[in-house]
This record gives sequence, structure tokens and C-alpha cells, in this order.
Amino acid sequence: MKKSHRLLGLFSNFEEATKAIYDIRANKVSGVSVKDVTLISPIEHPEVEEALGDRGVHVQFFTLFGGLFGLIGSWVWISAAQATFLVQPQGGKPVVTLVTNFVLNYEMMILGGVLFTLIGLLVGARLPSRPGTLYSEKISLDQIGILLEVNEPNLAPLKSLFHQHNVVEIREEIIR
Amino acid sequence: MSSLQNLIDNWSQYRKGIEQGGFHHYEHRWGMAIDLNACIGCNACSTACYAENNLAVVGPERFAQGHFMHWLRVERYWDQPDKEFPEQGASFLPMMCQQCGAAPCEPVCPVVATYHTPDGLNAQVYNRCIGSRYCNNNCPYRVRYFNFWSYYETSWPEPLNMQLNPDLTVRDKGVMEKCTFCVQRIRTAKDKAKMENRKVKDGEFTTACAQACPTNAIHFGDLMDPESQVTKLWATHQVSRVDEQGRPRHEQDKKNPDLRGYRVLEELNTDPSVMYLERVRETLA
Amino acid sequence: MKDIAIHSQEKDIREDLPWKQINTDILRSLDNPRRGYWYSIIVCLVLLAIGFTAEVIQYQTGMGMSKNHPHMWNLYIATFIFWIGMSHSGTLLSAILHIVHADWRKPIYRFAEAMTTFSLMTALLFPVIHLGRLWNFYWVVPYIPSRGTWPNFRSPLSWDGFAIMTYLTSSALFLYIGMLPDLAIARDNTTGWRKQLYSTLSLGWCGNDRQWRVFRKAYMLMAIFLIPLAVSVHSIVSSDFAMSINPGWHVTTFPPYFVAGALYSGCAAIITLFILLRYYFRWEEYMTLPILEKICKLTFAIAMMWTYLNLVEFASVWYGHDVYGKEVLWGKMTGAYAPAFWSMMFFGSVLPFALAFRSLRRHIPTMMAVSILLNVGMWLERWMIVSPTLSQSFYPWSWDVMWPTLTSWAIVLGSFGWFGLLFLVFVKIFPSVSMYEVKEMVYHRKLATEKAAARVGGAAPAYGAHMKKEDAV
Amino acid sequence: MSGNELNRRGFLKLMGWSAAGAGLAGCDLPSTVTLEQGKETVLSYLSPEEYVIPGIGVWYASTCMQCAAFCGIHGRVREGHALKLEGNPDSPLNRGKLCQMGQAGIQGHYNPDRITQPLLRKDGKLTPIGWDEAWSLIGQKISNAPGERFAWVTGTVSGHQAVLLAAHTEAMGSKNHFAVEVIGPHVGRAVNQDMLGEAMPRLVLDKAKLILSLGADFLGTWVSPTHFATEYAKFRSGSRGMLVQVEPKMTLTGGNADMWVPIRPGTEGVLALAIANVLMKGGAKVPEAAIAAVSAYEPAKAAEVTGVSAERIEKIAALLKEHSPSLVLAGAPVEGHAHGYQAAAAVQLLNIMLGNVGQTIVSAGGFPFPQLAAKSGSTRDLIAFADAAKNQKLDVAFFYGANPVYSAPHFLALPEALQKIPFKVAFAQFPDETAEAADLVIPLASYLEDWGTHVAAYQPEEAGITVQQPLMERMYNDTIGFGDALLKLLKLGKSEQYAAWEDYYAYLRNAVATLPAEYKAGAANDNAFWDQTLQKGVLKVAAAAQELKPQVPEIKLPDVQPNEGYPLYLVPSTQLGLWDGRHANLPWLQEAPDQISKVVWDSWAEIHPATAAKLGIKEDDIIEIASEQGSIKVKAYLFKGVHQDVVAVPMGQGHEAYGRYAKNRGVNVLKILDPVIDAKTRELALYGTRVKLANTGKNEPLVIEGRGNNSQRGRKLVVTISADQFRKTEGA
Repeated sequence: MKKSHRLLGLFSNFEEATKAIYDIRANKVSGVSVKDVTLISPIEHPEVEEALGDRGVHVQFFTLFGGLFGLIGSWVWISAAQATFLVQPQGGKPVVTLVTNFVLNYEMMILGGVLFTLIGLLVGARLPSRPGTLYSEKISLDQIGILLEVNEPNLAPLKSLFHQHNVVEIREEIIR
Repeated sequence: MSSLQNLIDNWSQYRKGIEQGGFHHYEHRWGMAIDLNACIGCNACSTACYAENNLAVVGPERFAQGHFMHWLRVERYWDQPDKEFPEQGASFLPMMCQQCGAAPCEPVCPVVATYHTPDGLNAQVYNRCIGSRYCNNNCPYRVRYFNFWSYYETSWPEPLNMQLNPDLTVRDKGVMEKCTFCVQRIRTAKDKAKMENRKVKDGEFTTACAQACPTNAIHFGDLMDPESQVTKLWATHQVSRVDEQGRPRHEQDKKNPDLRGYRVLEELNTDPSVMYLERVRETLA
Repeated sequence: MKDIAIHSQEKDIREDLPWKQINTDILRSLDNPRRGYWYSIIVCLVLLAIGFTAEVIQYQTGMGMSKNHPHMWNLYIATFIFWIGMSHSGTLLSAILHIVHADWRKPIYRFAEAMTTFSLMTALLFPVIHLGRLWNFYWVVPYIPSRGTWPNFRSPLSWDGFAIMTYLTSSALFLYIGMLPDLAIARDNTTGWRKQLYSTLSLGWCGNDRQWRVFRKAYMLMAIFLIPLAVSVHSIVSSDFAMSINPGWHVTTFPPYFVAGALYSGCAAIITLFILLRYYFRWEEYMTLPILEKICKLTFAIAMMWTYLNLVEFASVWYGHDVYGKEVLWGKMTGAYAPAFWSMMFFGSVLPFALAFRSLRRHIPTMMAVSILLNVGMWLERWMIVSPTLSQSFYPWSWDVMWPTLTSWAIVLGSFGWFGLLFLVFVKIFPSVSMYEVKEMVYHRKLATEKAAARVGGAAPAYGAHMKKEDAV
Repeated sequence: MSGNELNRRGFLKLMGWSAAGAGLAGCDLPSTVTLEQGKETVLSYLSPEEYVIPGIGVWYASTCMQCAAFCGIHGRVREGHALKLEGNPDSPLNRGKLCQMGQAGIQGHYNPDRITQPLLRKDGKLTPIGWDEAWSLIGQKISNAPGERFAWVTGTVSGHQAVLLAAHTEAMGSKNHFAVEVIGPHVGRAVNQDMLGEAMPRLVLDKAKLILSLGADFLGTWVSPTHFATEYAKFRSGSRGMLVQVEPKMTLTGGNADMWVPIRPGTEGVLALAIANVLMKGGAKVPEAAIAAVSAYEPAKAAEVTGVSAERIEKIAALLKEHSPSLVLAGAPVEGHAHGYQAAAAVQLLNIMLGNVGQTIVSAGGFPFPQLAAKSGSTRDLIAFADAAKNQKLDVAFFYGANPVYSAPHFLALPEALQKIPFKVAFAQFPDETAEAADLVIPLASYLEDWGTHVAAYQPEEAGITVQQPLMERMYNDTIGFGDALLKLLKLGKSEQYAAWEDYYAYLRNAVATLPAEYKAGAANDNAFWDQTLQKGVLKVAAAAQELKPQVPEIKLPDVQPNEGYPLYLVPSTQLGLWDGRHANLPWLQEAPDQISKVVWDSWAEIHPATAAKLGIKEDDIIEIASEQGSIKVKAYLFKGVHQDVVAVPMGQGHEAYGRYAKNRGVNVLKILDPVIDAKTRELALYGTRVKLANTGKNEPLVIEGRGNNSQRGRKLVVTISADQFRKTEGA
């Protein structure tokens, strides 16, 4: 069922922000679950993210695929190319020179891996996107934001929860 | 897809290296035998090569830089450094592209401008050459020559250019070139043989150098033709490119070590198509 | 004694560095560097102009301008290897240090990676410049052929093509991705066209937990890929030589030897640029002496590794009964190239001992000089790999000593101009110190010290020490 | 362009004739060319000749004129261009082979510096004029010149040119025909004539078991190099003859010797006598006349004089004794001294003592057409001409095929002498020094554009007349063949009997047609015979075999006088390439490394390292070589292949004219020769010059091929085995 409001609390104290999330997790506010929480932070923040609980990442599968694709694809491509481009076996070497081809396959594996990792990143992180209207420069400076989508009734209790954890600023908007 | 099919079909063939006799089935295998007992170092061969193959005359300044173009050079060594006089004369060695069976120059070319022809020659494709010069670096005999300049601008002032052999090109700057065993003569002979539908006969043509050589030191012919003079010479001196299994043969395999046949820098396993016969000198007090 | 005591507690970076200041300090590099910066730009432009002119002349008249038989390769290829080498530290070190969580990397890895990318772009020029018919260089690229002609996949030169393109792509991506959060910061703190630029480049990064999580993983994966890649790239470059049959080139130790050399010159270059940036942008706060010391120590270690591999190479030639190889080695040591060879040995193996002395390590001007000399030595090394072998290969008749011509020197100089220009423009447009990671560094170190303090009974402050009171409104 | 069109047509017409005479000796694809087609009469050129097929090379036989050996050649012609010269297999001289000078002949033909029109000296400058003017001028000049004040100065001439030339000289009422040739066995011919009764007996190299050559560079520059090279191959195969070379400077032949012995110049005769002495002790019979001379030279004494150790001398004698028949040759170093004749005689004596005469030296037989035989050039004629000019004995001089101004040493003061000849005409192909000095220059066709017949001075087993036919249409319409020029001159001279022939071609056809029947075996008619002759390129003539009757003159050798002021001997060495300088304008030969020193595009002075060390000379130092006659500055080349008392400088460079490739390059060593002349033959003693060296302190690197290394550095490049092993495995 669709939420009506989007709420962003800015904290400059990381411990407090973490506590706030733990409170949400503990259902201090009815109807607001930790799953709705989006943490926005200026730096990588493993210890705060712990509070959000386990959220999966799937980049590595892209990488794996990319690597394999590069490896096998290039092997087929190069060998087939050699087989069709029949200048004679040079220097007494075979037409299809596996040993040397492997060098190239190795490179192509890495290239594939890297490129697909990039794709994985873009897909997984939903990039490119827009920061959103609630986004504040302060976040890229030194404040942590907690973003939630809630319904009218849960708004007030949530704010008060934020205030308990001395929030610096609260921004909100109505989703339509 | 078709190429993939091709790959699968001929897999075993395409995996044959020279050790397994190679993928290629030769039509001819042009080769030479050069008798250093007969060679007098007179340089006729080299000049004949200039005349036949449109070799550029570079002039003293560029010659000094090493930018000369003689595909066939007659080297002259002094072998008695300790003696007060060179009492046994000089050692002359006509050195041209050895048309190696396992040529180090071939695999290193990034664009396959140098490759192995069905005649067993190392062909140099001027049009394809981009001048990376890797081939020359990898040639142990240093018999490849690079066009450092646009020689045609200076080497054949009118009307000298009228002498240029129309059967082959004049090379421009930036490409590698080398002895071709007078491939244009080979072509003509093969075409002629084809017209008269027969095989090319031994001695019906020869390279410019061999033709000029006053002492017949240079013999040219088809090593695939059992009747050819060259084949016989190779056989007599127990030098051969490959053994029964088609694997490269080495000098060590000579049964009679007294025989004069050898190939220069053979230990590098380049399998040259040119056999030299050792120089001979009296042993005098 | 006393000062040592002080030094011993000296930190890599001030831990009470306010985050706001970090932003402003770093972002300052985008608008007002010292005058020295502009002088450097001019120098680079001049060099580039010289090199370009030389190249035009060479293009018109032919390779005779720069080479002679039997020296089919010389300065260009040597310089090519040199630049490839330069490219090696940046990304490779940054990747390794990232994996092992060595956080002192954070203030310096960005420009190091930039260095990688640009020196690669410089290196790429040389194989092309050195072609006899460079207007056909694209024939090496395996584009779908119209006449069934492919490049020669057997040729180490075409491996170079593959390897370098891969490396360039990957390290450029690594650099870019690592920069995303900073681009976002830049976006939030600029106006006008710059804001446009940064918001496009930052792909609308907002730093939510999903982005950070994926980012962390992807970045790590790339780092993992980059390490073998970097190693493979220089091994492949080394195979241009190792795969040939020439005495002095056909050496099994070449791949590791090249890699070591690469790391070496790379680290030296990092020191140079470190000092330059520190000066250009007044970044004493970030590019601190302790970090410089760390790089110096690393460089020293690698220098010793390089020296060792050198000795191994000589030894293996010495013990093997390879006449040709021995002759080349002996020629190097005693022949026409001896001066170059011995100064390479000096700069490469003796000079680095300067890095072993603390007082020298901390003396900026000395380090500047040393780092540059080290790279001179490494350049000589490359030259000593290429030329002596060619001058004394298998065939005595074609032995010849070759000295580079003015043209080739000019083009080599030009390449330095080109690299310098690219790098300087980069540091002016992009934050060349990673702001977000410096923040992390400061933050985590702070926490660490607090923990330590707490253990000895100090009271932890009420709120995040990373911010001054007045910032909290 | 249209002009060229006409040339092409003209060319086809010409070829029409010669192919109507089927002058072609073969072609790339003979299936497209048959004699039948050739036999047809000339066609209208609206329909081109069928045998001129674009892209198909056709071979025509002709004669090489690069030196006086007159080898037979085949020229490849395609689309009307001569492209490549090869040896003519039918020629008994070179048997299908061709030396590098022959190969380079084509560059003389296409040379960018050829003279393309008549030139007249107007106020000091040679300026183009028309033919009519030229001929009328010649006509008037020679008509009012008294016969004996007219002279021809030529190189070696033979065949029908020689006939016409003689005719013209005679018609002029003159006896002055100076044939100038620097390189050649001038003295040797005289010696042979006196001792064997034949100037040019035939040498049977392959029959000899040992060749002792005293400076005779028979592989390089002696008599008929290509011929001897082919013979040498036989000599070295099978049981493999031994080659011992004794000379002051290593020649190409020396480079191939089994034993190379350096000797003090001018003492070769002594060596010969010493060897004879040893042989005599060994019981060999010595002709009366020589006994005194022979017994005068004990090996020990000879050793002092020659610098060749007594052991060596005895060794050589022993070898000669073991290996019979042998062959002893005397080359330029032997002849080139005031006592050259005596020395050469001493050498010939050895042959007589060893019984080689009749074995390895046999009669060439009398040539059936003496009027065609070669008039071999000599340096005596050069001197004679210089004197004649100096003493104002000449009003008109015609030059052809010789370059006396370049060849004449300073002491002959030829340039000044020439000033005293009022009217000098050069029949020349190139603006060489002599042409530059002439008042009128008649532009000649190249030998590949001209008709002619030639008879080599040295005739091999089957004597023959080699025929020269044009390989292609003239490059320049305003050039004239030498034969045509001679005819024209004769006609100017109102010699009626020549009016019959419109051109030299017609004259030649007639001459060949009028040959005695026995030569025309197998030919249906004169035309057919003409066809055969052109096709073969050589006309075999049976030479009446004779017996050589050796006789020995009295031999007296002077003692060598040391010369304090000028301690060293100058050896003006010769080279298969630039020859006496006539080929310096051929780029291929300039760029072809000297066989021994591998220097290109330059002159150099070969000095023994020991001597150089004494004089403080290093390689590439520019040194001054001074004789009493003058000095030259030349780069030093340290070389162990010269005697310590010798400095050797090759002939050929140092031209002051002669086109872009030759001009101002190197030095002309001939200029500083001392006025030493062989007492008996009046030949210039080329090797008799004494010099001193001074280091100028400057140096400049010589351009040397393979400067990198002269040693094999332990690589297995050229392997040498012993002759015994060779005989064991391959000996016949």
C-alpha cells in the first residue's frame, strides 16, 4: 500500500543516528519498519549500516559472468579468426596457437570482468539517478541522513523519535 | 559461424606445428646451395641483385648511417687476427635472406605482413607492412632492410628510372624489404609451366645472383624436386631440412661429419633454405 | 633524542581535521593553485610543441630521422617501456593497499591513479610514433576485417595492444568509480558550468546505503582484478623482448624484472608528484611527511628488489654457456654504452639508499631530486635493455653502435610535455585528493585513538569529535 | 611527349630490322615468339610487331664493352626498354656469366649525365650546336690538316670499328693512332711475344695443379676476369689446384689464395729467379741465357731483397716441383717497374723451366682475320701521345673510348699539352675530363644502342668474334653510333668505296655476308646466317693451332735502391668495379663495396698496422701521400693485407668531371706517379713510385660496409676445412 510522505532526518552525531535506527528496528514507531529506512551518509559507514540489518549485494555475479564471457568468448573469436585467416603457419607454428592465444584470453577475461562489474555497479546502485528533492549538500559534507517513506499517522511519532536523537534538521515532502 | 565450423572441422590440422611436419603442404621449396670453395667474393651477385630487384642506391651519407639496401651482401672476414699478414686470404660469405622454414621474423609481425608461402618462402607483403621492424629485430642474420627514406626521390634520377624492373615494385618509405629469391622469376617460370601444363623444370630459370655468379658458387632450385641439382647437393652433403617424420633436422644428424654442408646459425633452429659448403684452404706451413 | 620522541607520536594526518575544512582545502585545488602551477603548464606546452614539430618532420621524411640499421628499435621503444612502467605504481599500489586496508593510501591514491592513466596514454603514442607507416597503425587493431585479414595474434606487439587497452580501460574506470562520491561533493559545492559537469559525472550519487554497499563491493572487485592485470601488462610488454630470440632479450627473468622496474619508477614518480601537488595546492595537511616517508620506504624496498633481479639476470647469463648473451652483457658493461649502463646501476641501486635515511626522507628538496634521478636511472635501464642487444646481436657483420638523433630526443621530450599537460589539467579539474576517504581516515583514526584513550581511562566526548561545536546548529 | 612516341615507333622499326634479322636470343615466354615471325619483312607500324608483347621480356644477344675482355651478353628488353644484362651462354669467354661491371653497364646507358647533342666550345664554354655545323666544322678542320698532324686517341678497339678507324687514319694520311689503356698486361704481351712467340697465349687454368701468381689479379682485373673466374671454378673443383699469390697488396685473387705472401714491390723478379735457383739446384734445366741471372740469386740473398723468407722461397719451389703441371703468372706489380720487362721475363722463365709451356700455356693460334684483331691499348701510347702533343706535333686529335686527361700523371703535363692542339674532337658518351677539354664533342650512342663487332685480345679455346647489336632504340635522337661516326668521317674524307653503305648496320651486314663460306655452315643464305650470328651473339672462328717455341732472353735485374726521402712504395691498386676510373659514374659500382676493404663511395689508403703505428696513423686519419710529383690527401685504412713498405691507393676516384656520381669524390692516385718508365717497352711503370706519408691530424670516417666486425667472433658463419679433407670427400 502506497506511502503518502517522504521524511529525511539529518543527524550530525553518528551514534545518535545509529540509535535512531535501532529504535525503528525495535518498532518504537508503529507501522514503520527498518526495511523502509534508507541511510544516506557522506562516507562508507559499515558500523551504521549494521543497524539496517543484512541487505544483499549482487555485483559479484556480474563480475563472474563478465570474466567467463571474456575468457571463452575471446578464445572462440581468436581461434576462429586464425582458422579463417590462413596465412601459413608462421615460423613453423600451428595455425591456431593456443599458447599465445591464452595470453590474450587472459587479458580479455579481465576486461570482461571489469566492464561487467561496472555494469553491475550501475544496475545495483541504480545509477545514474537523481539525488531526489530532499537531498541536502550537508550530507556530502558531514551529516548522516535517515530517509523513510511513511503514512500520515506515523509522521509525528517518527519526528519525535528523530528529535529524541537530537536530529539537526528534518525535511519532508508529500509523495504524489 | 562458418568460421567456427571450419575451426572444429580442421582442428587437428590447425594444431600441427613444424614438429608435427606443419600444417602446410608445400608445392615447392626453393632452396640454395652456396659453395664457399668456389666463391671468390667478386660481388657480381650483389650488383646483379641491384639490377634485378630495383634496389635503391642510397649514397655515402645514408650508407654511413647503415641505411643501405643490398639484399645480398658479400661479407668478408679475416680469420687470422694473430698473424702479421692474412696468409690464407679472406673468408667471403654471400649472405641473403635464408628463407627459413621456421623463420623468427614471421610470428612477430603484428599485421602478418611477412608470412610463409606455399613455395616455402618468407614473403614480405609491402602493402601490408606498417614498419614496426620487429621482424628485423628478430632476424638472426640481419638480412632485412628497412626503407628509412623515400629512396625513389633520389635513387633513380631520370632516365635511370627506365631501368627499373617492371615485374616488381619500388618500395616507399616505412616498409621492410628483403631478398625474395627473385620471386618474380619464380612466378614467370611457374606461369610458363602452367601454360604448358607441366611442372617447373630444374634449371629452366634461376635467381639473378646465381645467374651472374662467375664461379657457379650459387646453386638455386627446388628442394621438393628430387632431380634438382640443389636437392642432390643437399643430399650429397647430408644436409636436409626435415627428417622422415617431417621434423626439423640438425647438422648433428650428419652421418659423415667430413662433408662440407652446413647452415649458418643452425643451432637457432631457424631451418634455413640456404646450405653453405665450407670454405677450403690448403694447410701449408 | 627528543625530536625522535616527538616524531614517534607524529600522526599520518591530523585527526581533529574538521570535515568542512577538508572539503574546502581539496576543492580549492579546482580554482586557485600557486603560480608555480601555471609555470609548469607553460613548460609542458613548450615541450609538447617541440615534440610535435619533430614528429611532423619525421612523418614527412621517414624514420631515417631517428634510427639506423641494425637498430630497428631504439629511443621510442625504450621510452614506451618507461611510460608503461610509470603507469604501474599508481593503480597497482592503490589496489593492493586498498585490499589490505592500508588507510594511509587514502590522501595520495587519487593522483597516483591519474598518473597511471595518463602515463598509459603517453605510452600508447610511442608504438605508433615508431611505426614506419604510422598512418596505418589501426591495422594492428582487430576490427572486423573486410578482406578476412586479421592482425597477427601471435605477435607480442599485438598482445601489447590488447593488454594496454585493457589496462587503460580498467584503470580509468577504477579511477572514475573511486571518484564518484567526490564528484558528488564537488557537485554540491560548485555553481554554473562546473556544477553541470560534476552532476553529470557524479551520475547523481547521493550516498545512500545501497549505493555505498554496491560501491564497496564493486570497488574491491576491480581492485582485485587490477593487480593481476597490472602484472600481466608489463610482463607482456617484456615479452616483446623475452619472446624474441635475441641474446640479452630472450631472458626468462624479464617479466618480473620489468614489473619490478615498473613499480620502482612508478613509486619514484609518485614521490615527485606528491611533492609537486603538496606545493601547488598547499596540501601540507594531507600529503604529510609521514606518508611521504612511507612511500619512500616502499620505494626503497622495491629498489632493492629491482637490484636483486638485475643481479639474477646477470648471474644467469654468466653461468649459462650462451656465447651471444655473454657478449652482449660484456658489451653493455665495457662497450660504448658502458657510461649509460653504469649510471643506470648507480641511480637504480646505489642512490636509493638515500631513502634509507630518515633525515633525508624528510627533506623535501632532497627527495624531489632523488625521485627524479631514480626515474632517470629507470629510463636508462629501458634504453640499456633495447640498444645494447641490437648493437651486438647474433650477427657480427651488422654490429653497430647507434646514438639517438635530435629528432628522437625531441619526441621523447615532447612526451613528457604531453604527460605533464594531461596531469596538470586533471588536477585542476578533479579533486586529486579523495575527500570522502580522507574523512573516513580521520574519523576511524579518531575513533581508534578514543578507544585507546578510553582504555586508559580518558572520557569520550559527548558527540562526534569530527565536528566542531559551532558546526552543530 | 610526341617526340617519345616517334622514338617508340622508330624503335619498333629498328627492332623490326634486327628481328627481321631475328636478333633475339630468347625470351621469358618463347612460346609467344618464333623465328618465323621474325623472318617476316618489316611491317607497317599501324599494326605493331607481334613479338613486342606488353609484359613479355625478350632477350637479345650483344657484347659487353665495360672492359677490353668483350664478354658476350644477353639484354632483357621489355616494352622497348633494356632492363637487365646477363652473360651470354654461347660466349666461350664468360659462358653466361657477367661480372658486376658488366651488370652495371645498363646504368651507363641510362645515365642521367650523358651528352645528348653535339657541343662546341664557344668562348671557353661547351655549347650545343646542330649536326650540320658539327660535321662541316670537322670536315673543314681535317681537310686543311696535314695527315701526319692528325691523330686518333682511343681505348682498345677491335672488330670492324678498328678496320674503319684504321681506314680513316690512313685516309687522313696519318699513322697516329694512340690506343690508351691503363690496366692491362702491356709489358706481359711484349714478354710473351719475345719468349713464346705469341702476345696472348692461352692459359689452361684448370689443367694446372698449382698456380703461382705474382700479383696477377686474374679473378679481378687481369686480362679477362670473368673468363678466368669461370676457369678458376674448374681449377678449384675435383682434385683442387693450389693457389699461391705473391704481391705487395692483397688483390681479390690474393684474397682467395691458399698461401698469400707479401713482397717488397719491384723484387718479384728476384723472387722468381731465387725460385729458379732452388729448382736448378733440384736438377731442373735452366736455359743458357738465364743461368747467370738464376745462379746470382741464392734464396738467402733473395730473402734480403724481397722480404720473403728463404724458407718460404724454398717451400714455394718445392710446391712447384711437386705440382706439375703448374702455372706461373706475372701481373701488374711485376710489370710496373723500370725493370718490368726483365722481371716479367724472369717469371716466364719459371714456366719454361717447369715445362708448363705447351701444358698450361698453349698457343691461341693465329687469328684468321688480323685486321679485326684487337688493337690493345697501352700506357706507352699515352706517353707517346702526351709527348706528341707537348712537342706540337698535332693539329687535330680525335678522342674515343679513352680518358687520357684523367689517366695521365702530372709529369706528363697533358692538360697543358692539349692546349697546344688547336682542334680536339671528343667522341664521347659522358662529359669526362677529356670531353671537357675538347673543342668539339660528338655525342655517342651507348654500347647498348649501337652496332659493332669485337675481338677480344685474349681468346679462349674457341676463338670468336662477338657481335654487338642494339638492345633498344636510341635514348637521344642526337646521338650517333661510333661506327656510323667513322663512316661519316670516311665519307667526309671523300673515300668513295664507303659511299655504298647508308649506315654502319648496312656495312656490318655486308661484312658478315662476305665472310668465307666455311663460317656459314648450316645457314641457308646470307640473311639466315646474319640471323644466326645476331642470335648467338658470337661468331666462332677456327684459329690455326700453332706450336709455342720458348726462347729465353738475357735477364738482368737491378738492385733495389733505398730512397730516404720517400721510404714507402705507392701501389695504385686496381679494383673490379671502378676499374681505371671509367666506371666511377655508375652508382651501383660506387655503392658496391670494394671486395677486400669493403669501402664504398670513396678513396682510401691501405697501410699495414705496423707501419701506421710507426707513423702514428690511426684508421680514418686523413693522411697526405706525397711523391716527387705531388701529393694527395686520403683517408687511412689499416689493413694487414699490404707489405709494410707499401701504401696502396685504388685507382678510379678523384674525377674533376664525369657527372654527378663521379665528380669530386676521393682522389686520383695516378696523378702523383713518378716518371718511371719500363726501359724495354716504354710502358709507364705504375708501381715504381716512391712516397712519404704525413698525418694531417684531421680525420673523417670512411664509409665501410660491415664496419661492425671483421671477425666471426667464434660464430659458425664461414667454416674452413683443409684441402686434404676436401679431396678425401669430394676429390676427383
